Amino acid sequence: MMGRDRQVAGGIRRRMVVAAAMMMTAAAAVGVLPLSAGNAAAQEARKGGTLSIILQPEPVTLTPSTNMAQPTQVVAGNIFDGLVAYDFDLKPKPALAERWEVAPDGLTITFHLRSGVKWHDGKPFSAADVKWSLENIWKTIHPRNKSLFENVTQVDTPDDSTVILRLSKPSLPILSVLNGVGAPILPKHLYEGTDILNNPYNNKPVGTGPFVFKEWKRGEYVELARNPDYWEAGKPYLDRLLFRIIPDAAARAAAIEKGEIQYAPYNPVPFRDAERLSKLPRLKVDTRGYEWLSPLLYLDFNVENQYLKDVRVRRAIAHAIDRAALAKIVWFGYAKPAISPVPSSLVTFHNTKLPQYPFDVKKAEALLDEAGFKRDANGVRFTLTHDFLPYGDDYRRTGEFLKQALKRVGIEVTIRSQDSAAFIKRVYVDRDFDFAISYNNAFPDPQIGVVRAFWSGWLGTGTPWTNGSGYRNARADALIQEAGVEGDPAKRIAEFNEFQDIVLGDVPSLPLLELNFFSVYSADLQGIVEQGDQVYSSLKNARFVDAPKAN
Amino acid sequence: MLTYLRRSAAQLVFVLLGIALINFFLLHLAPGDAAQVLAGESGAATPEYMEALRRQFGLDQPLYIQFLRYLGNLATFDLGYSFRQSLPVSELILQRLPATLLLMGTAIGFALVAGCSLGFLAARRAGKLTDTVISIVALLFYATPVFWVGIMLIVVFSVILDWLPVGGMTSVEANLGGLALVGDVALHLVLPAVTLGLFYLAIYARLMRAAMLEVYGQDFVRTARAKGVRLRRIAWRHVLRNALLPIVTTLGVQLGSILGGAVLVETVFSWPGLGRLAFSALFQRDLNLLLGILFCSSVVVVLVNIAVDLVYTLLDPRIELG
Amino acid sequence: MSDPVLAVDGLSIAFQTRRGPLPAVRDLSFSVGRGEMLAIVGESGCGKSLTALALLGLVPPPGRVTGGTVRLEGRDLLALDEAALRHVRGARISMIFQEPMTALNPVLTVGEQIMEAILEHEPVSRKAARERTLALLERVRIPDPARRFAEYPHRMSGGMRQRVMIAMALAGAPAVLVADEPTTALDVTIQAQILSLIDELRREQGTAVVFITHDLGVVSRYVDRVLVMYAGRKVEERDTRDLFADPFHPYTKGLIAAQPRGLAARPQAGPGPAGVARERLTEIPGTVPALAAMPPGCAFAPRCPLADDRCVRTVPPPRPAGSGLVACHHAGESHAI
Amino acid sequence: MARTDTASLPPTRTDFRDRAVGRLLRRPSALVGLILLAGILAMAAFADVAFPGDPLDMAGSPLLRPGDAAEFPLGTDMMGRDLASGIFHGARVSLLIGGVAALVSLVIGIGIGALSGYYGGRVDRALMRVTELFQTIPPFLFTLALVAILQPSIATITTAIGITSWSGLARLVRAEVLRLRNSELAQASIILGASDARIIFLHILPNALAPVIVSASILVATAILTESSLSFLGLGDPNVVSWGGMVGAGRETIRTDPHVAAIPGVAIVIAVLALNLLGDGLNDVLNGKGERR
Repeated sequence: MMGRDRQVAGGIRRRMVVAAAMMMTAAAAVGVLPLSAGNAAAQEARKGGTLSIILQPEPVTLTPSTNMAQPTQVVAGNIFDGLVAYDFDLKPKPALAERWEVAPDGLTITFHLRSGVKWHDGKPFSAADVKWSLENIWKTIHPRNKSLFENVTQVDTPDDSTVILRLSKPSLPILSVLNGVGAPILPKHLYEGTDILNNPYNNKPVGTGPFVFKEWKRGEYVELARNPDYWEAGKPYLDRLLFRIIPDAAARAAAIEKGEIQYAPYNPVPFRDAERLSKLPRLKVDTRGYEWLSPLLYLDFNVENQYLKDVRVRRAIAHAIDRAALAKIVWFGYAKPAISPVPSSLVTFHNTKLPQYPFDVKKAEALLDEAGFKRDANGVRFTLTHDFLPYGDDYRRTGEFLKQALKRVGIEVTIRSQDSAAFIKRVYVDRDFDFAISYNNAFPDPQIGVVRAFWSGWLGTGTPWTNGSGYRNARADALIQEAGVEGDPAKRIAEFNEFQDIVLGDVPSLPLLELNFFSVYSADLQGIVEQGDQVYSSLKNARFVDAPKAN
Repeated sequence: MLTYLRRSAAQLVFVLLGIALINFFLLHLAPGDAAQVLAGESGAATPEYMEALRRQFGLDQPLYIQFLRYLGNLATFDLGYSFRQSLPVSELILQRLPATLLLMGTAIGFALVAGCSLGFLAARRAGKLTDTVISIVALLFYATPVFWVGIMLIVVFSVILDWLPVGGMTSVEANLGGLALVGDVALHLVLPAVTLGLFYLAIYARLMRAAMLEVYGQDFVRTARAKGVRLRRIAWRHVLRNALLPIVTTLGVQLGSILGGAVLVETVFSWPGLGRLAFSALFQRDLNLLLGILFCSSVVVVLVNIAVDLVYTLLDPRIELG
Repeated sequence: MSDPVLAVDGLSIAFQTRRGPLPAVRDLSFSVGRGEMLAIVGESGCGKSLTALALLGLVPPPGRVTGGTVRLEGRDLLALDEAALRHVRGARISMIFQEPMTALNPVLTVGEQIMEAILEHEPVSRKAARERTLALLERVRIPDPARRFAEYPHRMSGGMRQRVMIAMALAGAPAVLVADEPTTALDVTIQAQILSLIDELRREQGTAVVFITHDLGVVSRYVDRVLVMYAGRKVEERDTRDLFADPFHPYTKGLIAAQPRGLAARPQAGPGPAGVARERLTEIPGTVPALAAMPPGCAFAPRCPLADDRCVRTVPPPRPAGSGLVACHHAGESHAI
Repeated sequence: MARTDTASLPPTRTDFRDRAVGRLLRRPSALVGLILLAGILAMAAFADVAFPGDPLDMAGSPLLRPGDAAEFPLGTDMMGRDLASGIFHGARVSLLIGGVAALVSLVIGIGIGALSGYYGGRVDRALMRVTELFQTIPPFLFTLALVAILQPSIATITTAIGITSWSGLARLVRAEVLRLRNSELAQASIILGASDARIIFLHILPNALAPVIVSASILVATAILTESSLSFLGLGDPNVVSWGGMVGAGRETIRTDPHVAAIPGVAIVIAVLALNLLGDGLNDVLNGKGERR
């Protein structure tokens, strides 16, 4: 069985070596020294080859300007470079920007761009592209960045390789979103004066990244090819990236297992299968590369609900949930209990001295009794309807877990199932729900992904993933506003600490788990996970390791 | 013939109107719209962004205007634009249609040939072991959920035996062309077509057996025997042809259901067909696309039914189109 | 009578049931000579059609021949296997059925169906078979045979279809033709035409005909001999003239009395398909006993005005009487009635 | 129709006088179907006795295999729920979904078929057009759309399956009614001035019952299958245990712990099989096909 697999893999690899050789012959014309196939095989890591990657679900568009959905970003990260990239500690490192300076008052940010970078269509990349993108995308239609960049009053480009942002008030989180998908830079020459939402290049993107868009066959695959003119010499290693769309989880597991797929980010298979695949010597399961996202699973209480408006009831529910068991049983250990809305991966902002709700059924019952909701003859205090995020069975099972947990303290839960359109409308638009599971990416700064769940300014706008609970707290609102324009990092930390203390005391929204996404990839790949925003970044460092073989 | 065609055309128009009406309003009853889905998937959104989306999708118009506009487009054979996918609906459908037709055609072909053969065999050996085995196997295929069969086939034939690919339609990474590509697609086609076909195989086998036995009981079979025709020839020439008639009728009726089954099979096997496209369009509230697909599938169903009627007249001289 | 072409001896047929065999035809013997026409007459359920099918080895399950011989030109058909039997059917003995609509395959042209009867038995070319088929169609007086050859059965009238059936039966020039109620489903005028066609063909070709019918009147003009069956047994077998002139068995008498016009072949007796409504003999009270409830003695006893103790207890054996046989304890006295 | 006397003579008349039930019980396949179905019904009836308590309760450690623990004879699923308890309680829900969906179908199908066949003419044409429409839209896709729009719950799933699966039945009933409307009995009632409803309900429908009963058994079976397919696509009701839902929940562990999906899958296969065997038997008996061998 194993032997057979190896042979098949060998067959594919032989084809890839031939393809690589042809590619290099072509590359010779543009000045790259061709290596013979024999020499390449002798190297430990070699150039060339096609990497098949799982893409799930099928993206809506391939340009990250308006769509923050995961599949779009996973592909786009290979096509578009950001000004910076983020290491595992979420510190920015140079990409299109070689250097940058933030003025001490936080009101000026200067980027020094790499020179000689070209768009995939051959046109030179310049500061004008950055300026145009900031003004027309980051500040306007980008779903997440608008508030971060709204204080940028002016963008100066003294020369082609310098961009200066001038702000009316400081906005420190800007430095946390400057990668290729957080602040995408689009080619001005292809977008200027067009309807950005409907620009045809949204689906055949032109970037500066290590891979060039070749084809998107809907329902089947997206194909990218090596960018021979990439600014980082010698990279990327791979000739081709094939993002294959495989909707069924069992089929994805089978494809990975068989070696038809060599890289699969973003929880491609059920946890139980991940456990199984991780034991295969040919495969690796890795939870690194998602640090930039910091996903948090939480429970939104509708604070207008007749029972849930009582903070004691919300606290009781918090005590009734065994988050460690939830992480273990439902999430198979690919999660850890969350104690704050600011995930622990945001080391600077995460506060450990906060009100806590340890698993304590007695305390929960006592709180409910105290709130006046006694058990009736059937042992039921009251009934709630639960809406789970319709993003798959893990969320459904989380709902089922909550149902059973709350039953133990006398709260009867009916689970309501619906698709995502209905869920969003119910929770964020109609607010016709009792309590719901949801998840948000926190990103490196609470300003980006955390505060939106608590700021009352979002109420009434019907915007997804914002303040679902209907929470209003003047002090919390004020802290959010202040931290947004605070130029002093230490002060910001203090403000966020107070914010965490308030919202965790009121628990309009209960942090449940910090999720660990995982990727599965073939053991003969190197350089697959190199940085903290890897899944949204490029595979320029990825390469096959050649196990020397007789054929 | 002319009246027949005219009637078919009238039927087609009625069916299409009905589908447009039912689906348009039904789908508008659905909570949430495409802008919300898109915003939801984005992981973040601003009210301004959502407003822009709605304007772009035409969702800011009153419902009846949206409907009239849609009908108007249809009249000019314009299926509209999928804002979500940023492509014209007709282009999206045309991209996927060949895959679906290939899958459905192969599955039906397989089901027909194998099902009728098994039914034929069972009827000729009625009451014997062969018949019992065939009948039981057919019932089992019939009773087993399609998706379950699909997953099991993948596990056995792709993962364990490693004979066939797990899913998809081509080995994209291999860059095949010409005859090699045809062979490659054929390899990818085997499992999904068999999975989809097995259920219908069971139906046809059962139907064929019953029809054959029914025909065997008819007077003209006795006549044929009385004139000394060989049993084998009776089976092939006299019984088979008459027994095919109900099969052909069923085929026409079931076509719609096969497309429904394709949703499951295409999902399990990552087959890039219309069924899956319709499924995702439904959840993404991509109404233009969903309507377009339902439309096209209805057109296909009606067209195939016309073809079935024509085949019927060939098989049964008693029937005349009119 | 010279050597009979078809000799049936002691034929017994039973239905196999869970509770054991139920005899439907018992100990039936008769023979037909070359060019002779024998009518087997009886009410519905008396076993006559079953007998007809048995002559070709076509008794349908759960029926089964349980005894006796059927000798066609000296060969016992019941001893032949299916393959050998097939060569006899349609070649040496053939059959026409009551319902010409359902007896023809609706999806094949009549020409094909007749040709099949030739091609299945003789190594002739399709062309030759076609020519012979056209001749046969001409023979059974189907106008414009070349056009009719390519016609489907549903385009033809009942009489025309029955002619096709006859042509098909004659294709192999058989020694014996079994006609199972061939005219029952037809209009009276057509009935007469078909009857005289059969009569004419047997005279020309010397084919022996076994004519099954429930309607004595229909056949009286054409047949040479009549065999009356009741509840699976032969009750009387006589030359036609004798039988009509002087029926011995009370059942035969009842049958003859049931004819609207007595002896003669019925003239035009009104429109519409005859037969069905008349199948039950209203002149004789009661009905044929069920197979499972067959009385131990004479099966006719429960309906017979002459029945006595003996009739109820023992089955009357057939004995010679006039030009044939009769099976009745009271056959001698019957004249007295 | 006139027949040769052999055709009318066979044993039906003399031998098998027994009622349909007796004949049904004598066919091995129908008998097996009946026994299986009775077993499933018994499981549904005694679920509370055999497995008191909530089948959704996370009673044991997750993913026990059958035989791992005595108190969980069939093992547990990902959430530690008792599979045996699920199978028993699920029998209720699955049969309920199957039965009610079939009932909805029957009501619509018989209604439309009867009206269409009885009144003919314009009513017939209009109703048949609607029927054609429902036959043209892929039924499963339609069911999916309805469930997605109405949001999955046991009630919406059942209704949606019922609404989308009546078209074949309507055609069948229409054909029967057409045939029976011209029967002597119905014609006599018309002459006697009986109301349409009376004629339809008293004289026509009872005589069209045989094929309807047969279709009903198949409809129940198909509904159970459809529910499992919906669950597979994630459109099940999470508040109740149904076999389809259990298969759906087990599909994630189909490679590692196949029993979680296989056990309810087998239950579905058995139920569908039983209903089909029964339907086949009923078909033969009610259509007077007698013993065919």
